[in-house]
Amino acid sequence: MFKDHLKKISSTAAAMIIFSLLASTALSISYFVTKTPIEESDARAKRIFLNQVIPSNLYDNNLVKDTISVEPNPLIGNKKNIDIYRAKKNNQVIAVIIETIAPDGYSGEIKTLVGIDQEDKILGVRVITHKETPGLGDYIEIEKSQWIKNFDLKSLDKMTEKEWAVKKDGGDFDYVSGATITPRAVIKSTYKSLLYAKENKKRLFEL
Amino acid sequence: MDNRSPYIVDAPSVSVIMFKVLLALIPGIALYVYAFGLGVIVNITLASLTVVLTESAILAIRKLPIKPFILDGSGLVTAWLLALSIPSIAPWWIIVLGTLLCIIFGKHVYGGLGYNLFNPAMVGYAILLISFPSIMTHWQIPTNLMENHVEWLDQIKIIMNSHLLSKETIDAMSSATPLDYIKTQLTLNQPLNIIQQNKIFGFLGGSGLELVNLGYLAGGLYLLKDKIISWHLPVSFLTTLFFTALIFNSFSPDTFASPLFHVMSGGSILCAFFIITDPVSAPTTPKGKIYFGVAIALLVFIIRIFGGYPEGIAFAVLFMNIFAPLIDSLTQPRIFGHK
Amino acid sequence: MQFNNIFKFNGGVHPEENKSLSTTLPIARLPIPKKLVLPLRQHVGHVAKLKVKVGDQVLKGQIIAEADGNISAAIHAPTSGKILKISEEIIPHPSGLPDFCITIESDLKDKWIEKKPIAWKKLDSAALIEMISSSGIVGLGGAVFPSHMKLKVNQNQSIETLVINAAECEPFITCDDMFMREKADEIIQGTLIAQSILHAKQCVIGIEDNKIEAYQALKKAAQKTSIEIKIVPTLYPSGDAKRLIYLLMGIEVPKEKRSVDLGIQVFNVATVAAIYRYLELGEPSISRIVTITGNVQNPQNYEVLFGTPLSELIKAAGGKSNKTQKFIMGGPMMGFDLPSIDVPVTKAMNCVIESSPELFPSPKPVMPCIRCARCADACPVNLQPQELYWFSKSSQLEKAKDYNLFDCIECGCCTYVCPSNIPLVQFYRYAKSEIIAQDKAKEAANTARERNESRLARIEREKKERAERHAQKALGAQEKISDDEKKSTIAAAVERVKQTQQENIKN
Amino acid sequence: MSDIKGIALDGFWKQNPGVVQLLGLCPTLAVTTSVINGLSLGIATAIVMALSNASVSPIRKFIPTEIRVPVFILIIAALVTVIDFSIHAFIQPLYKALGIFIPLIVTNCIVLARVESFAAKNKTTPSFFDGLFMGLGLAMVLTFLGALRELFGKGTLLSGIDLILGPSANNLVIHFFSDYQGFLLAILPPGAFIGLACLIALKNRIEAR
Amino acid sequence: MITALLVMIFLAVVLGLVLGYSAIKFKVDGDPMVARIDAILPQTQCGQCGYPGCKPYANAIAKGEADINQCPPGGDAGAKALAELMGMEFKPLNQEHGVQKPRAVALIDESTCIGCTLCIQACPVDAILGAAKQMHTIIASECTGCELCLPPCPVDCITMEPVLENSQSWKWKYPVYNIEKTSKA
Repeated sequence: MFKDHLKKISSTAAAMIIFSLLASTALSISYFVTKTPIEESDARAKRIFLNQVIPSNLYDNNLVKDTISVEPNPLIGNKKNIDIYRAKKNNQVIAVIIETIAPDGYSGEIKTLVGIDQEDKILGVRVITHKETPGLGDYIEIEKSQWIKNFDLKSLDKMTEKEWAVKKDGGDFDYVSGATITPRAVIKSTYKSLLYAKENKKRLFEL
Repeated sequence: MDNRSPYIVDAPSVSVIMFKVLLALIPGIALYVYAFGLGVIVNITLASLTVVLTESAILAIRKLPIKPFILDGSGLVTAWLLALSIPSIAPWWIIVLGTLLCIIFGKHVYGGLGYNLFNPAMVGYAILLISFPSIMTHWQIPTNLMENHVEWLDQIKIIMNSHLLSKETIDAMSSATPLDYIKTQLTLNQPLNIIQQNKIFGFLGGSGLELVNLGYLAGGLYLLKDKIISWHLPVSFLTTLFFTALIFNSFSPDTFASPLFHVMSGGSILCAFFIITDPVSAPTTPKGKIYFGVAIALLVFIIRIFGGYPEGIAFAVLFMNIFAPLIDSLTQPRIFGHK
Repeated sequence: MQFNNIFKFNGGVHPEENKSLSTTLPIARLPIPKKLVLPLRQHVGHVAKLKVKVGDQVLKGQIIAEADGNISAAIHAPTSGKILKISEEIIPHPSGLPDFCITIESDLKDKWIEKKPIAWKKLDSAALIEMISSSGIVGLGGAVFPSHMKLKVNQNQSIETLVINAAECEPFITCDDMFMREKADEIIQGTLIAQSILHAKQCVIGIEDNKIEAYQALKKAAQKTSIEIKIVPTLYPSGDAKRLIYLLMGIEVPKEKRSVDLGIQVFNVATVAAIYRYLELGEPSISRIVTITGNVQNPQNYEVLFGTPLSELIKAAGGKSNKTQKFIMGGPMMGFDLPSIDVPVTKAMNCVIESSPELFPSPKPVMPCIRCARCADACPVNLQPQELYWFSKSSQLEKAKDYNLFDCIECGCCTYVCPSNIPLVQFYRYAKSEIIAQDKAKEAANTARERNESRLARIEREKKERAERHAQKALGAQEKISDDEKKSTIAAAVERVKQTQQENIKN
Repeated sequence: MSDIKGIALDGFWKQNPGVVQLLGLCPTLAVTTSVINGLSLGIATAIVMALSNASVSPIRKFIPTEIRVPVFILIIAALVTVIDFSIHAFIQPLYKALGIFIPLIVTNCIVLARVESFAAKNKTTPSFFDGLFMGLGLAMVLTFLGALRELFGKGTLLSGIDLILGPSANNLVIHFFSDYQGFLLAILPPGAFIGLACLIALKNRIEAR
Repeated sequence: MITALLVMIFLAVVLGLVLGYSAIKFKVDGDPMVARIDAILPQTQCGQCGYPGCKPYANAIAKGEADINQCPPGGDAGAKALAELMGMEFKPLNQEHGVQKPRAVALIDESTCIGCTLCIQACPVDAILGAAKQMHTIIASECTGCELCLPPCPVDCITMEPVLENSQSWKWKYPVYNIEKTSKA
């Protein structure tokens, strides 16, 4: 009796082992086959995204790989070290891409990428993630509206601090009526990241 | 042979009940017109027309008699409640679409009068709010606060042709509701007493809105007196809302509005007497009604303070509607002769 | 009016009373009809056993059918005459179906059999109950439960309180009211007899506050007794025994228990008077007071012999009126349509209402239930009629049972207040009778299954025995066969039996 | 041949996974915000189903009954991972759009249901076609639901086609209204439930005739 | 890579052992389904379904050998209840096995009966009383109306009497108040 049971139990176990070995083999093969293409396509995707913030014709380095790590700073709202991408042309840093966090969105944090050149001018801003009300606050996405392009080429020296606000508050930025919290948050965080870039110019832009 | 005892009845018909509810809404509507102009009347008219036409069409499709079901008045109650829930300057198609949604998705997909799981008006309202958040948060400011005087004809024009108006014009005559305003200003770390200095606040709730709410209150008391609704729902809802707000307010008066403000602003009064008292989608046992009212009040408070929307009545009511059958089955009263 | 020590139950309704219609004239006596039809089943329990055959001459008060077992009641000839036939006749029942009846052709002499009053004071309760069991007395309030059974008390029970039900809460009905006004003495006497048989320590009469004259008559008659008369507010259905007990004493009779278990027994006023008449005067139960009211010329109460065709009563009240559509037996809350005006007056018939469209308008269109719970507010049993309706309507009978359908007393309060005009009680009646029928069918199926199984077992056993006998015989023929072979033969036989069994199953 | 026809009829209509069996509701509801999303996840699922049915069927007699479910899951999971890798490697934008839902095909009940109820009892060829047609049936529902939601929600069709065919395909996107407000509900999760309910109702309605 | 493989193998061993063990440990004996099906069947024991009684038919249904619509006394309602229990689609009663008839009980014409006991042997519920060469009687309350006693009777003295409704067995009917009807009235 006991022997029968043992036999049955061990046979099921053996079958399981055989099938899992087969599956593992299949997985290993496909893993090795797709490994390089996956890496390439991931890098390509990241580059495409970063190119929205800094046009690709401005730099000649491998943007995805060329980063420096910075510590937490209230101006960019990060809570742990993050990487800042640096765009170089002829071995000169011409612009950086900073990931900033606006903590005061309508329903939580808004993460953006801000591209800033060495003259404290914004090259481009894109939203990475947000939780704003669909249809109300989500016009900060490039897929939904062109609003985010308002930031292009804006800089600290051409505008007073007061102008870094929505029109309703006497500022320079357009907004969708009824939803002012979201643009306010993005404007504020972008403004602060400019301040950050200015303060840390040496570190960010020197090799 | 028709062995149908009892042979005598003494009850107001469904129509009478529903028309009394409509009657009870009139003081609130009158004050609405007084404070905000005729926009709401346009909306009510549009909603009523839509409801009659749509419901007739659906009843015809379903091969049901049209007259008794139109005259039962339940469709009109839904239409009026929806019209009172949306901003009075919303474009005309909002109320028409909303009423359509109420009648189709709130009522007839479940089988029509008496079978709907959810409060039909709130179904329509929630769909509108989710789908058109921008329009649904543009509330008209009371006429006496407007910088340029608005004739009633202008209001109709706005409702009928809102897409022709510039954003500035709309902004000039609309604002967030007091609840919404508090919520957004609080995120900017403003203390409450500064926030409430804005002109849109009145002595109890929102300027103008508090008057309308008093009108609803009068209508609600009439319904209570006439035994159209039972006391359990409004009392449990309002006291829970009041005391929850009181507790939070006493801990931190700078971030939590006063209990009276919570009761007198937003749709609290309308909700207490007209929305949660919809018999079809609410529990039927006395105890169940109390639990229902308490739960909705807590949810409303939670959504108002912590949620993504400034007002939580529609979602709270819809959410609790799901539980109404469960509440009913758990709160069966003790039967005569049972332990 | 002040109500002292009254315990109000939840719910209840107060329909328009319409009682004054039939209280203007005193109780009249209906002349003896030519023909009387007496159904054998006029009570709860077993059908009475026939004691006469066609052609027999009977005297007034003679037993013509006797009680069959304990829960049953005798039937007496209401007047003297000849047994005309014993056949199926239409009876006053909501089904409109016929049942077995004795038809007596009266000789108009109305000759009494020898009346034998009983010296009840000298007899003990057991003997009295035995005697009352042949009195034919049943609950005259409408429940028609054999009265002697209610007077019988088990050893482990003792009756504390005797409640006399004088509430008569249904609109239109005034038979008890008029009876109390005119025969208060008989009622009080009967009450005292019942109290002494039951050895009840106290006795309360509960009467609604709309019967002041009756109250005063009772009060006067009860002056020198310890009987307490309590006035209860007029509210339907306070005449329901369990409701009345609660009103008077604040005691709820638990589910599946009877009031007797709590030491309370309830009798209707007319029932105790009938007991009095039987014991003191020797008159069995052969007549009752019937209210005829509604759309009749002369609404009035009549003393009517059982078996009298309803048409006689209608004639006495002025005949059928123009707009009369139908006749209702009982009150407007719990009554039912009579299948014909030829039905006989029975022990259960307390009231007949001629119905006209003005009196009882035809029902308004039925709308869907909006769950307003007015019915739940009106339910005197605290049920949830809207849920019961939902389950009954969709034939979810188990669910209906779970929601205590069988606690429903079918008083009709829920339907009375329904804004959607839903015939709620009809649905409960349907569900109840469906459940009962299904339970009966289930029981029958179970019996059939058991009988089938025992039959199969028997056949198998017989087969086995036969096989063993065969094996035994084979054994006897070949004595030299070794033990091993014996075993194998038996095994083979058993195997064969098994095989045949299997084949049987396969077939 | 008629056998395969019957299988196809089952997959597309009679036993359609999306509107009859109501299996695989998670992707049905979650990814159908546009035609392209619905169609591509549908096709991915169909491929997994065809392959898993085809690979389980020939070895069905060697799998002990006690462990058949884990073995099926193992096979399905391996196939899904392979597909996940491939999409990630070669159609990166689509991989981003469909996100977690590709690995989640493993948990899609319809895949296991077909393996268990069909492939484990039938020969390889019919099993392959069963998986394929069931998958395509699901893909059909996903596409239809996606179209419905996209049309009502955004007023477009085929938006996001560039994810698959590259940016040049952008002019294939059909815009129905020039100035459409957008009916957000259709795009949001509740819209998926309502849309699916309408599809089921429609199917039952046609069936009832 | 090696770790991944080891994890897979470890999982395979554990799963295989656990499942193999539970297959032995939690083996289900008997079939409670049969009893539940049998409870739905009307217990007429008439054999019209093609099986020698209700229990064998229940067995066959549980095994999937018989269809759910072969019981004429159960009728469509019975088939519906069975379909619900089995999670199958409802099928109307298969007419090949007979049609549903109103309930009836057998009645022996006692003047014709010759006392052959053939009907007694045929009765599945022992509802016929009598002995050889003596008159037989049917216990009406036990008769299921299966009609199995009809064919064996050599003198055709058994008839089926339909059970009629009387005031005791009468049921309240389902109230039908159609809104269309009443609104016109």
